[in-house]
Amino acid sequence: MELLIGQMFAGLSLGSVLLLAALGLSLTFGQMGVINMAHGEFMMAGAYTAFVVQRSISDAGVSLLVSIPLGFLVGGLLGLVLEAVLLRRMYHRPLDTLLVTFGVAIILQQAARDIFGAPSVDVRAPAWLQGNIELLGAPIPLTRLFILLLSLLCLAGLVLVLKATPLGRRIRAAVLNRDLAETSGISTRRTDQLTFFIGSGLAGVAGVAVTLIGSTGPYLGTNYIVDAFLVVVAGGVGQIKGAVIAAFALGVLQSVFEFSTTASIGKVLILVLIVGFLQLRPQGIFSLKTRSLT
Amino acid sequence: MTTPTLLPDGDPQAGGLRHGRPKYLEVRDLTVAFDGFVAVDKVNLSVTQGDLRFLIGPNGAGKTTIIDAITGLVPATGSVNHTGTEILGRKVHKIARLGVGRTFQTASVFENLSVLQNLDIAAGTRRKAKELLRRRKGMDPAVQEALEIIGLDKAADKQAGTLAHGQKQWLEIGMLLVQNSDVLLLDEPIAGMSQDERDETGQLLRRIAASRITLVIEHDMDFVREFATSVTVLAAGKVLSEGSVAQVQADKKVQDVYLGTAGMEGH
Amino acid sequence: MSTFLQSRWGVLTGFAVGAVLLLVLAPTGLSVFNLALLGKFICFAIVAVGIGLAWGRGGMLTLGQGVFFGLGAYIMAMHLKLADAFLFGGSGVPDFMSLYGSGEVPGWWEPFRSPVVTLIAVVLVPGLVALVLGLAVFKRRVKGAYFAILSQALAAAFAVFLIGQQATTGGSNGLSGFRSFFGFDLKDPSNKLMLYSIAAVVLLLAVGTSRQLMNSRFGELLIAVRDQEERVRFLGYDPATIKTVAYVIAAVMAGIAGALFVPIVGIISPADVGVIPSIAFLIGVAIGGRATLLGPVLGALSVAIAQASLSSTFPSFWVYFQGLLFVLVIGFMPGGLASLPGLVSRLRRHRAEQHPTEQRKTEPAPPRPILAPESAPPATATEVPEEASR
Amino acid sequence: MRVSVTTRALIPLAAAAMVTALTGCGSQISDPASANSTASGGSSCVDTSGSSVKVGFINSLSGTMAISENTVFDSLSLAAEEINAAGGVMGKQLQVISEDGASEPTKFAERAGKLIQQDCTAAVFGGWTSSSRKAMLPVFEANDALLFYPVQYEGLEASKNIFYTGATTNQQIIPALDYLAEQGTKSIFLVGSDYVFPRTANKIIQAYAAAHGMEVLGEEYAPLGSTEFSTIVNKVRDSKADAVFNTLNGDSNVAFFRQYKSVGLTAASMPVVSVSIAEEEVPGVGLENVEGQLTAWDYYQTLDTPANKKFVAAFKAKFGAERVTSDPMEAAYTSLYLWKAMVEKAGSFEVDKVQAAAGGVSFEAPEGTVTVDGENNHITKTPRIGKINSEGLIETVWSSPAAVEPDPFLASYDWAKDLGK
Repeated sequence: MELLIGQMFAGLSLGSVLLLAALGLSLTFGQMGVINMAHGEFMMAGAYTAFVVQRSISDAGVSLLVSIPLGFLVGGLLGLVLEAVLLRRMYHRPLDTLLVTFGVAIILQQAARDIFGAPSVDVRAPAWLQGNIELLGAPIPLTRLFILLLSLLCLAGLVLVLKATPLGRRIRAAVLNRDLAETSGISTRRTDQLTFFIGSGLAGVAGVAVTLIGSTGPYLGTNYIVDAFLVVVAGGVGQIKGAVIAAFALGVLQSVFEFSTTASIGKVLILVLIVGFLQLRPQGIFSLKTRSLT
Repeated sequence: MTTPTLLPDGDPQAGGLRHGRPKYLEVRDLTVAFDGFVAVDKVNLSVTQGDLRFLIGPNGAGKTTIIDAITGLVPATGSVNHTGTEILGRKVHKIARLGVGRTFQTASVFENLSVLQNLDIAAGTRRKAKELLRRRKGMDPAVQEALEIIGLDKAADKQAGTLAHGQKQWLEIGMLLVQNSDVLLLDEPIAGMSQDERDETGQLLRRIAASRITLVIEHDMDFVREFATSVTVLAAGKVLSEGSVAQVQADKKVQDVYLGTAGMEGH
Repeated sequence: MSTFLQSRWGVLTGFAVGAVLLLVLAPTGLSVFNLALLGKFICFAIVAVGIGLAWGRGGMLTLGQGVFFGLGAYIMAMHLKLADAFLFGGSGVPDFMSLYGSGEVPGWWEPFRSPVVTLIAVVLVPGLVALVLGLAVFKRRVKGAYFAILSQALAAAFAVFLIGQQATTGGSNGLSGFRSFFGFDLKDPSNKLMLYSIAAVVLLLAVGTSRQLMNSRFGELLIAVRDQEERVRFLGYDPATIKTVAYVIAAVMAGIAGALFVPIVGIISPADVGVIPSIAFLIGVAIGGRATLLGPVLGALSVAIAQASLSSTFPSFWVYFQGLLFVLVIGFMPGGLASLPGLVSRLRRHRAEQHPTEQRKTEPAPPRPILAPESAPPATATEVPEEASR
Repeated sequence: MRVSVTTRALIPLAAAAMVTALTGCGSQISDPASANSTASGGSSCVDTSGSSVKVGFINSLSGTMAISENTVFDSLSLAAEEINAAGGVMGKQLQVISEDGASEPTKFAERAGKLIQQDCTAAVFGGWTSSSRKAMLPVFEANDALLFYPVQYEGLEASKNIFYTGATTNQQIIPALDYLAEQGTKSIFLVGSDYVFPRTANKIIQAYAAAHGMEVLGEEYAPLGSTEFSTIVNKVRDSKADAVFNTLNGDSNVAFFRQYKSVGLTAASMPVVSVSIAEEEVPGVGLENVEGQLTAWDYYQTLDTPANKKFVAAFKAKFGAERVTSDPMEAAYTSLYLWKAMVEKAGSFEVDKVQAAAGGVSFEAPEGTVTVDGENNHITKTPRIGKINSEGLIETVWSSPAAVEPDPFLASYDWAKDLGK
């Protein structure tokens, strides 16, 4: 029983990490069609932001709370630069964005190595996140709980922005029909920039969050990027709700597989399962219905 | 310019061929719904070989959707019967192989290939694997003929992407011809053409239609009046009226839809 | 010049020059070590030829070529391990199995004792896997980014799987320590020369095959599918079949390259087949010119040579350089170096005309809807890759 | 059927190549006995005529393993500098040629080949992962060259072309188990990264446990580089084992210890013995996460020997006071000195003479005196259990009374008879 609850929470927790990593992607990939392989490196930048902040603010709790918005800003600004310099001219070549951003990713990794050194650095968790609460005998780690809440918060924020602000309406209009949006006077330029800023910023937040559970090093992003893309693809492009369901489903499934087999086999099973799932539903869990063929 | 294989002599006429056993396309209760929105609502439509049918109607009437449904692009319910064969529910390429060809509003040619290559591909559906793996040698007679018919024989080696807009439309029609389709579904074939090009296209349509089942979507009422042998008017996904140009024009319902006769009279 | 290069005699001359370079000059001019190195690069170039076909001509961004490369390589490596165990061990059980495994050869290894089965399987297994995968994926119209990400996930899964099977695949160690190749002593320099020559001939054959396919009707059809997949469907073709054929050919080339890689390099490990090596296969193709015949080969060879000579001296610099290559070539010169002459002449023409024409480059596989909604504007004029016209 | 010009051109080409291949091919292996005699295929090109001699360092300077291997490269450089300052080897200055293994086994094999055949180095030092060693082994055997491998590993290997200066299993894993047994540990849980070393180590641990009445409550592997340990940590916690034996590698340790701690497991409640966490990894894992946990090595920076004091001081002087020294670094440093001693004993740089002279060569290493075992090319080492202290350094809490003879195949352990079959 104890183990079962622990495992269920492990699944949810893994799902929340995947969701955090994938949320930004569902904007930049889902809504804009850009396959940003450097998304993981934006996470890494967020994680190093947390590290740098902690060096100047020694109180781990305060520095964590400062790091979250700052990580968003760092990730977002990196995204803005990437969009302005490279991706802007590539919206009609989405496949090529994958390779270009892969190049950006390895440059950023090497840059992180040269700036912060190759060994991973330590970002301390605040005292109030150390330890766990007991739920029916199962320990629920506070850091995990924090990440779960943070991911839900980011999700809520994103949904709010998309549904209730003029920016959100512009983004949705641009997704449904770019040309039409343009002819209706929506500045797709500004919209693209803002979308990319928010999407990349979310990667930064995710990076800050994962410092609580994993290591902070130059290759942090590579651990998440493939999984994050699979979440977006399985969820259905352009579908935030699909990404949410996919993230938690994958998290729980992986925990189940990992528990009943081994971590390696579990990983292989998950990957094969997603490939199989996309055979059944090539459009993901939810599909965007438009009249045009894509 | 007339040659026996692709364009037999004759003119299209309302109701199609009156002799032999003409081929036909019969659409029954065709319904297409997107997410609850019914774009095409129980449409019945029947075109016989030798008829040059125009499909007209205001924007959003469901004209293109009907063609999409017939060619298998969007799922639909009802029935589409091509001379005894039910084609609804088959895959797009299977429908095409049953002799149903179409063109697109925005001319969709292979811009990175030459005019000749475009036609050669269209003519090659039935080629064997061995033929496919070999280099194209000489010119298929049908392709040669189509080049002359669409007036692009001088431009055979030009990149299709560099053609003028009208020429691309013709190339698409040429592709339909060599594809050996007996059902031609043309979506606004004269959009963006000059008056001279329109006339030429119209003449071409007449000659093509004489021996085929032809359905043309068109907005230009002058063009419809000049070349249609019969017309179906569509509004809000339903068939509003059907008949000759004169009959349709006289229809009160049609006039209402087009905000009085002014719209029908053209510009 | 360019007309000569495209004429039949030009092509023949080109092949002859290539053959002389690879089969005569390289073996006489290079040391044993450098020749083996070149042999390894040639294996990468063979993979690149396949990618050029699938990606450059077919628009399928395959991020999973490592899987097929790995299949061919592991099949060959299994055979070599079994043969060595028989020749040297007597027991017929490869060394690592008795060290880390049960000491028994698993059943699925057994077929590869036979040299004939191995040679057939090297071609057939990657081909069949690609066939099943291709049909499954392309019939369901999974394409573009989805296909790319899926193939990447497969490469990741394949590597994780191999690592997990310590007892039967050598795990992260991979398979290494081969001593003989179909009875020939691998230490003997003249046998090394033989392996190199086989690889070089296979490369020439691969280029020849690719050329034949590109120039055939199939090649034209492949471009049509790349640019306007839906349109091809309306002509009565099933694009899935066409794409699958190109995908299978690319997979078979990768498999053969993998099989040659094993005796030449002496090791195959999961690090050679995962996500990163799969992407690395692409960079040379992109640099040389993905849609051209020789671009992928020359690109792959030059990137490999550059890496071998630069990466040890300046490890950090090399990573930046590689990243920049991706960014600059794909971001600003999608046609690769092969498009340079065209770009220059266009620029010159552009200056001469003195009025800017709006040019938008399209990627080989524009995902733009061909059937735009009724209000869609007319398609923009596209720029044409050089090689596509003949 | 018409065949295209291309194809027609290729047929004679292919034919010509086949002829070349068939006539040009060398010895065929028909008789296994004669095959072994051809072993000395590579004739050495080492040039010792000048005032210097070339040695090769091969480490991953890029890629994921660079984190660890850079430290080995540094201590190798230090040793070379010291040896040169003291007059070189047999009066010849060492000229170091360094190659990047890029964390890929294939790259290691290729670069090792370059160091031997192209650069004609007298000996090569480096390698870290088992896969890099396995990849290089055939290269060194085929060319009959020497590799000095400085990292603890899974044993079951003894090539005459490799000198192993790190611990084999009976100098690290078995002593750690002995220590646990001594402390009254009745049950353990095994956690490792999914690759050769942990899997082989765990096989040995299983056999040891079976023979010594210790219960193994679980054996879990995480993919290399994995940072998701919720499930494994849950299983560990649920098992209520007395101790955890940790063979995780690299960054996985960070994630493991953080998540271990977050479910309320501590060094006091369930100690973890790690065999891959050395001094330089502690800051990355986070001292607060591993303080008080155990490690099993043969060397710690805190060792109180004169040779170590000198080594640590020299290292800090060269690379900075904030740098630490660790077991693999010490083993690498030692390896260069051992080679020097072998060469001087042999009076020659030639591989077969060095090999013949190797047995019994000893060196006053920072970890204590080490002696080369001429049988298996390993060295004697002194196993030590350490505890991570509040400064992030490791203090010895237990040490073997005497140096332990290397036994890579565990031939002297009865319970290990069925291993490696």
